[in-house]
Amino acid sequence: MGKKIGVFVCHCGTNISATVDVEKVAEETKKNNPGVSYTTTYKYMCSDPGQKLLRDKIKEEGLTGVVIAACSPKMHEHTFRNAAIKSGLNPYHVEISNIREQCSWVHPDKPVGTEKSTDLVRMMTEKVRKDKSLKPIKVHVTKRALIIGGGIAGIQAALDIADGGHEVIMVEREASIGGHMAQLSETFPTLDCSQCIMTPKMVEAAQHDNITMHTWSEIESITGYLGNFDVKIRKKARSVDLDLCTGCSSCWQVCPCKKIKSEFDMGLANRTAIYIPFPQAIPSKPVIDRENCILFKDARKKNIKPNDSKVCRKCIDACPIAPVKAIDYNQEDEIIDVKVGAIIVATGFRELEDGLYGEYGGGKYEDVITGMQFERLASASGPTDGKIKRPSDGKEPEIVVFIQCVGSRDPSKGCSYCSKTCCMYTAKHTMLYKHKVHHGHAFVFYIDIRCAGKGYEEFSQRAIEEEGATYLRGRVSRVYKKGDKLIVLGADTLTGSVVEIEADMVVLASAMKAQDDAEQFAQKLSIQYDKDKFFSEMHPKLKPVESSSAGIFLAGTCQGPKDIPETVAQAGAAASKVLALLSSDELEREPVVARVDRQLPPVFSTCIGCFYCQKVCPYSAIESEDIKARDGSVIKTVARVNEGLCQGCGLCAATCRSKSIELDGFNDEQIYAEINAVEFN
Amino acid sequence: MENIYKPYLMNISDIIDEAPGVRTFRLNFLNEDEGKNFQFQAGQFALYSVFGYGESTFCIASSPTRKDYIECTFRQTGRVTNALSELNVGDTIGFRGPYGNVFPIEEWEGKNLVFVAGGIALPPLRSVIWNCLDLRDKYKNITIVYGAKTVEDLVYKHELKEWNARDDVNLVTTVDPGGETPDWAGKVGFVPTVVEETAPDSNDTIAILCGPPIMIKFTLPVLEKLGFKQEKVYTTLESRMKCGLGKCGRCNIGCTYICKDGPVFTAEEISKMPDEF
Amino acid sequence: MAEETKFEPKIVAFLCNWCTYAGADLAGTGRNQYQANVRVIKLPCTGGIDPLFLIKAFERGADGILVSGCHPGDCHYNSGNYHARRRWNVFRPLLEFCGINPERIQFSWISAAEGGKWVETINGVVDTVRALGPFEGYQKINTIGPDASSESSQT
Amino acid sequence: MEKTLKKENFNSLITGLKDQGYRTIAPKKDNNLVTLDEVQSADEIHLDHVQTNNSIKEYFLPKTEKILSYTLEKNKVSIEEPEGFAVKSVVFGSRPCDAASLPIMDKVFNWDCSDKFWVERREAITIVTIACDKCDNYCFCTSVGLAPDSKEGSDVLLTKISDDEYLVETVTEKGEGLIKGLETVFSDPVAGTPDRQVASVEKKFEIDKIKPWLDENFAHKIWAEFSMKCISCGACTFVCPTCHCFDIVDECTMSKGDRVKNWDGCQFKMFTLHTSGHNPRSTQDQRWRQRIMHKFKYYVEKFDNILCVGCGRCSRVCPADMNISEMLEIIATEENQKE
Amino acid sequence: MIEALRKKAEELLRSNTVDVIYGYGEGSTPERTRPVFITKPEDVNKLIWNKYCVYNLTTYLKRQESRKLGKPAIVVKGCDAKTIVVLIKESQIKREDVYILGVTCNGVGEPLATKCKACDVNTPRIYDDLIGEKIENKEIPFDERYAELDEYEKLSEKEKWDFWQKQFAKCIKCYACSSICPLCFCDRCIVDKNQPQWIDPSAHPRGNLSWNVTRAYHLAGRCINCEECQRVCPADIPLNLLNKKLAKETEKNFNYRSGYNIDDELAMATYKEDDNQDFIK
Repeated sequence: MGKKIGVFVCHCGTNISATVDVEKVAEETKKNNPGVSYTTTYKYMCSDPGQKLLRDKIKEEGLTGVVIAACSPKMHEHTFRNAAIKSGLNPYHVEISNIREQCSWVHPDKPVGTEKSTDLVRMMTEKVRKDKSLKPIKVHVTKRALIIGGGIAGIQAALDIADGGHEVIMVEREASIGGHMAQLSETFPTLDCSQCIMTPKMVEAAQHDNITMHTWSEIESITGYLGNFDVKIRKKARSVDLDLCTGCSSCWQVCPCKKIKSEFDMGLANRTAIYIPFPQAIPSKPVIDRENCILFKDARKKNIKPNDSKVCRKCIDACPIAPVKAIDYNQEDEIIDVKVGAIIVATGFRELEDGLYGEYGGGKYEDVITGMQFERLASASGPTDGKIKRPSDGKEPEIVVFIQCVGSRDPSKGCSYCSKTCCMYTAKHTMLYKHKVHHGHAFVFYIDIRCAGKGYEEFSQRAIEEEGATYLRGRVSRVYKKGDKLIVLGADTLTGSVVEIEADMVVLASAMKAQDDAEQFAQKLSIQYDKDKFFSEMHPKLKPVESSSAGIFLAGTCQGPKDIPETVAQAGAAASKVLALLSSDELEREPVVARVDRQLPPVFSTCIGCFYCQKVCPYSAIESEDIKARDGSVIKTVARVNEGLCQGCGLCAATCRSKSIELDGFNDEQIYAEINAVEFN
Repeated sequence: MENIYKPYLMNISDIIDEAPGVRTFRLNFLNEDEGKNFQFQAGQFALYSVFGYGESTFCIASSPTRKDYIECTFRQTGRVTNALSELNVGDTIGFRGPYGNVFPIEEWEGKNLVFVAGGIALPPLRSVIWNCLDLRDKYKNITIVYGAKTVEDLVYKHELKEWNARDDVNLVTTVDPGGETPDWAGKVGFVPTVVEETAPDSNDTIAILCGPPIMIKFTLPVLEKLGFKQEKVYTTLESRMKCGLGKCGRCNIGCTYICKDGPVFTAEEISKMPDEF
Repeated sequence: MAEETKFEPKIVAFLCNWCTYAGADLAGTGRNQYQANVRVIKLPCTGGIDPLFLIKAFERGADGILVSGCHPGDCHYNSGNYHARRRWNVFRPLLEFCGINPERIQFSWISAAEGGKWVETINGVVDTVRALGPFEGYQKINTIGPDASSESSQT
Repeated sequence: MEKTLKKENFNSLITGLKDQGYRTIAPKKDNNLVTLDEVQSADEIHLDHVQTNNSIKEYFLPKTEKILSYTLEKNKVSIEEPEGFAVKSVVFGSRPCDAASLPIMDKVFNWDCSDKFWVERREAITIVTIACDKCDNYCFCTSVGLAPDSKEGSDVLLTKISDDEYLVETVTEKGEGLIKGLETVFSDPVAGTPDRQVASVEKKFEIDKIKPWLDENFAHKIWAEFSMKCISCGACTFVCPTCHCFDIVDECTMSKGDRVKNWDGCQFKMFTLHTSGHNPRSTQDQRWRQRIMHKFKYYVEKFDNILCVGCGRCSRVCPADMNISEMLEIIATEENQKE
Repeated sequence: MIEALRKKAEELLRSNTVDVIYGYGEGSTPERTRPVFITKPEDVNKLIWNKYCVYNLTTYLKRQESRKLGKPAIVVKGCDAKTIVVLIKESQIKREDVYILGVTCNGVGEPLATKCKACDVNTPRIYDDLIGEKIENKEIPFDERYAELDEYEKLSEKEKWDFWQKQFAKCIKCYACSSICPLCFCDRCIVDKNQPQWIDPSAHPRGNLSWNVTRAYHLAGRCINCEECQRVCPADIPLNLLNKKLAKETEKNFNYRSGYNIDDELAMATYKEDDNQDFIK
């Protein structure tokens, strides 16, 4: 049969009917609109009886299309489409005419509202005439997750998913997992030892049957879509065979290059060229720093294979593994392919480079250090075994000035945001300092003290009141060296006086920044990032752990500054999303996807293959397809939409000059019908 | 002066879904006088229009012996047929016709008839089949060979049943291999093969053939093999048409205008046309 | 008589689903009144708006058109509004070159939170177009004379 | 009836026609082109040209014309017939070749049933032709049985006899009526044999040779060879005074619409494309062959006329310099060689 | 130059480097040339080169009939060569599938074509072989290149509308403009799409406006200013003005010139975050 459209005009109590004559709208619609065979009004369409009315009438009247004139589609489109399904009508034959938010509530004049409502309903009945049945797109799910980043966020998420019974692939670009949390001394507000809580988790992750770990590895590329991502992982040449190596330490003990700044210790200590980043590293197996190793330098200079260099072979000679040594100088990067169904991005942050603050002597004076450096100084496993010594001469500093908001909240340094953790960690630093240097004095320059967290305010107050840190409200204008002292010039805005402190050490509470390569990385994943290059969540309130790409989730500081509990919570949330996703064999997706024209031979497709659509597609959802003759020769190359990747924006359709690609649910005929029904003439 | 492009207005009085995308309309003249004066013969076609979408050409599928209405069967393929399929009983369409020549059924009197149709090409023959069946006494044996891709694609399923039940019609239905259902009682195979198996003696027999080009191409040699002379084989051609009146200039094959000189041709006539179908 | 001459502009608005449409909803939720001259067509993204849509809206009698979507950087689809902006950067001058007042096609970025901006914008468009008067050029070509060819249209 | 017309009287002629309710269409200069267009006064008329850009066809078969209008209400269609399309007019100063196209096309538009839009315009329009006093390389009327001063299709024929005077010969009663109604404008013919200034158009081929060759050579490599440079635009068919193919389309809003007849052309790929995707003339050689065959074989067989008046417009406008007379010359030569 | 061209053409055909030469041949009058398709070495004398070689022969790269002749060598002027860049960028041909016989050119047409008046590609920017003495390509300032538009841009809104309405009224919808355009290569043009019919097919003012605006818009960021549309228009509509206007806007707003650099991203398939948005409220 032809189209039979039912129109249901909702009173919404009096929300609509007070300013729109709903009876008249129904009447006019029935009288004038082609294809409309049934109209009615109802007090509350969204109520159970309202939905029942819809379901009953679809059946009784044999409706092939439905328009609900009611509130915004954002409210109840889903409700009514589901009701239609129950009556056997394809839900994509149901359209909503928004006569509440965009009519009755904004136009108090009843004749005006009635006229506009009638128009809005007509536009929708015309669209419904062109609606096509759409089937939800079923996507197969690969039950395996990828976690990018092996810090606390990644480890937490990995453990949660692995415990949930699914395989996890973890990729960490450093030689060990652990991330920033492994570097911390104690954690606020409890002052428990960071490594003491972190290391067991690292071990657990390493030993978990469901977790495969790739350290010293990076993501080469990610293609595919929700449920079916194809991931290429670059395993960077470690020069050490992880299977053979026992981590016996023989090699790094003999390494002659001993003056390389340790990244883990924030440059406060040195390491060798073959090294493990820190004693508790996982895997506890070394890597050769090819930049600094003299053998590799020599090989590069002579343009020979590393193994052919004879400059220094101390580590390989020292390696007790036989007959094949665990060290392989000629090892090359390896690309491995994995298929996963979901991805959690937990790539963390980096600390703002201190050099940015020349006026504070950052990067210039050894004794002006960053928060992370202080963490290493205060750490029992750090370069000073937890003793607070200043880097320049190892003296115990008696006056330490902590400067907060270094970078943070300072648009001129590129960080207009608050790094959220610094107030707390500075308070912690003052305490740690006072615990270790009892006679020392801590000054803190701050703008505001932000301690919004359970036990945070109390913790901060303790630093001031019990531990005697002097908090000065104001900015530091300059730090300069005078003898072996650092003169800190600042303002105390509360007293309105200029403050000059002769300090032994200055600690900058440097901002948390997005990783340097965050932008390129986001593009690799087709996820959005914000102005500060932190990855964007899908919705700031309601979808805080989803990225803008389906199947990719965010955890931890890659999404924005966070402290540990928040990071762990978000990691858990992301993991639970992934677990939900991996719980079914197939996923159903909204079928609002683009479609490239296909026809019978000899036309095949009106697409001419200029691939503008491919170039504008934000999701790389357009592929090229060769249409071949029986003999295998290519007749034409045309575009094809990968339904799994397509998110239904319609960019391709608007870009296509011949309109050979259209968006289901918003196809050309539907849009044309709507415009046509505006009917001003 | 009369406007030759002005259509009759017709009311859709019934709609039958025949097969996926294929639908039959029963049409009645809105103006009863026009209806009374209207006459056509089997084989003729018309232009059906949905106002706002344009005109589309297809045959009249009902028999001239049934005078109260006109029926047409169409498949949804283009702008107009898609618009037609949105219509309901009670809606109005335009109808321009009848146009073209006719099947010479008087000449066929006293002869055996074999109708061969494939897929959506049964409608063009339905008119003439019913016409002959309604004048059943005038013809000898009547055989109908009808094939489609799948069982679902067969059109006029009720009438096929009716013809099958009649003992004065020999109906052979077939579907392409793979198109059969478990309870399919007809044949499985392509039309040309089935024709070869089931066609009656060519002696004193007229063959009327309609189907997609590929079917025609392979059936004609079969008929020839069976001894059918070219002038005893009739078919009806279709083409893109706009006016139906021999003016718009696109339906010609050589100097033959399908809309005026056709659509009914014998295989002999077709063999003389240039190869530009 | 004065009644008859009062001109009420007809405005078609093409809105993206995620930002401006939601912004217009918000204006409703806040009961912020505005002029009723607008008919909204919702699309997933401004990036999905083909200039043909605008031409068709004029052909169907619109006196003015508003195209509105997410602010730069806010696009639900990452870059849809950026591509849209490129398009309008060339399409708008083209229409202007052909003698169509660019004020008849307006563009805005209105977020889901900017109900107020929606009201302002739509009132602004209506007022501007009201001041411009009916789109006579298009009205003329929308009505085809008895002889549809150029013979009659030229005069 | 014979008269003369002084150039200086053109103005009184146009005014006279206007007074009698005629619309006058005449060659008019528009930028680079001379087109047949409506004129209000004789000043606008431009006669120093070989050929107008557009053909006279446009006034009988407009590039687009309403054949129906309708209003749509739910379940109700009301048809209105177009009126006022046949405007009483004079085409002044068209070329004999253009005029000759009209009786040729009368045949197709009256074949079996009459197209009132053509017929009523034919009745309403009087053709006053001016014989060509010059020609160009593209002109080949003499090769298709016409001449620069042919009278076919004209109601009145004007021939230049001096720089400022034309000989006026009425061809039809309609023409005679027109002249009689405006007697004051015309003078009596000069005594003796007037000096008819008529262009001499070179005869390029024997038209008799064309059809016999076409009858035999439906499949010939020349179709592909000659049409290789063709870009399938419809310019040749649209400027041609005898190409009459058209399309019928509906254009409508929700509440009202028109059914419109538009020029269409056999050179377009879409022209014969079936909705199934099948296209009987899918390649350019087939379409080019169709054009030549239609003009010089099919139309002859059907209506006993060739469908070409040798105006040369198609060759002038062809973006790829396809020259129809060149093609016909080749055909005629081939046919000759056969003999 | 002609001799060099013929010699090279002969060589290419004899060595089977290419199957066909798309070149210029003598036309029906001395002031015209016409496209020729040379497939045999002995026919190379049909090739000519003179100031009447206005055509952009790259349009034959889109036509199935000429494509069937095999791999072409194509005679291109500097302006025409830009087309090939776009065709490659838009996946219509591969660089290796066409042999480019670039000719240096000091302008074509009599009188000189408008496109030649601010020419900065006397020597093609892309070619396999260069015929003729290399001419140093000039840098021409932005304003000079678009000077032609000035008098039209100056017009008032109403004058513009009236001017274009008058021009479009002449349109007969023969589509010669898009048929000749080497970059209008769609299998099915948007005007031929009838579900829905975005552009009225009739040649009335409404249909003509939509068509001409859409045609121009579809060439935005693509048109290489060969002016073929304008040359072939039987109604003499100054179509290239529209194209040129769009080229100007594309260059002004996106700093993009079509056909100049094969590595540039196609202007209408990319964006910059800081694209102009002065007109957006």
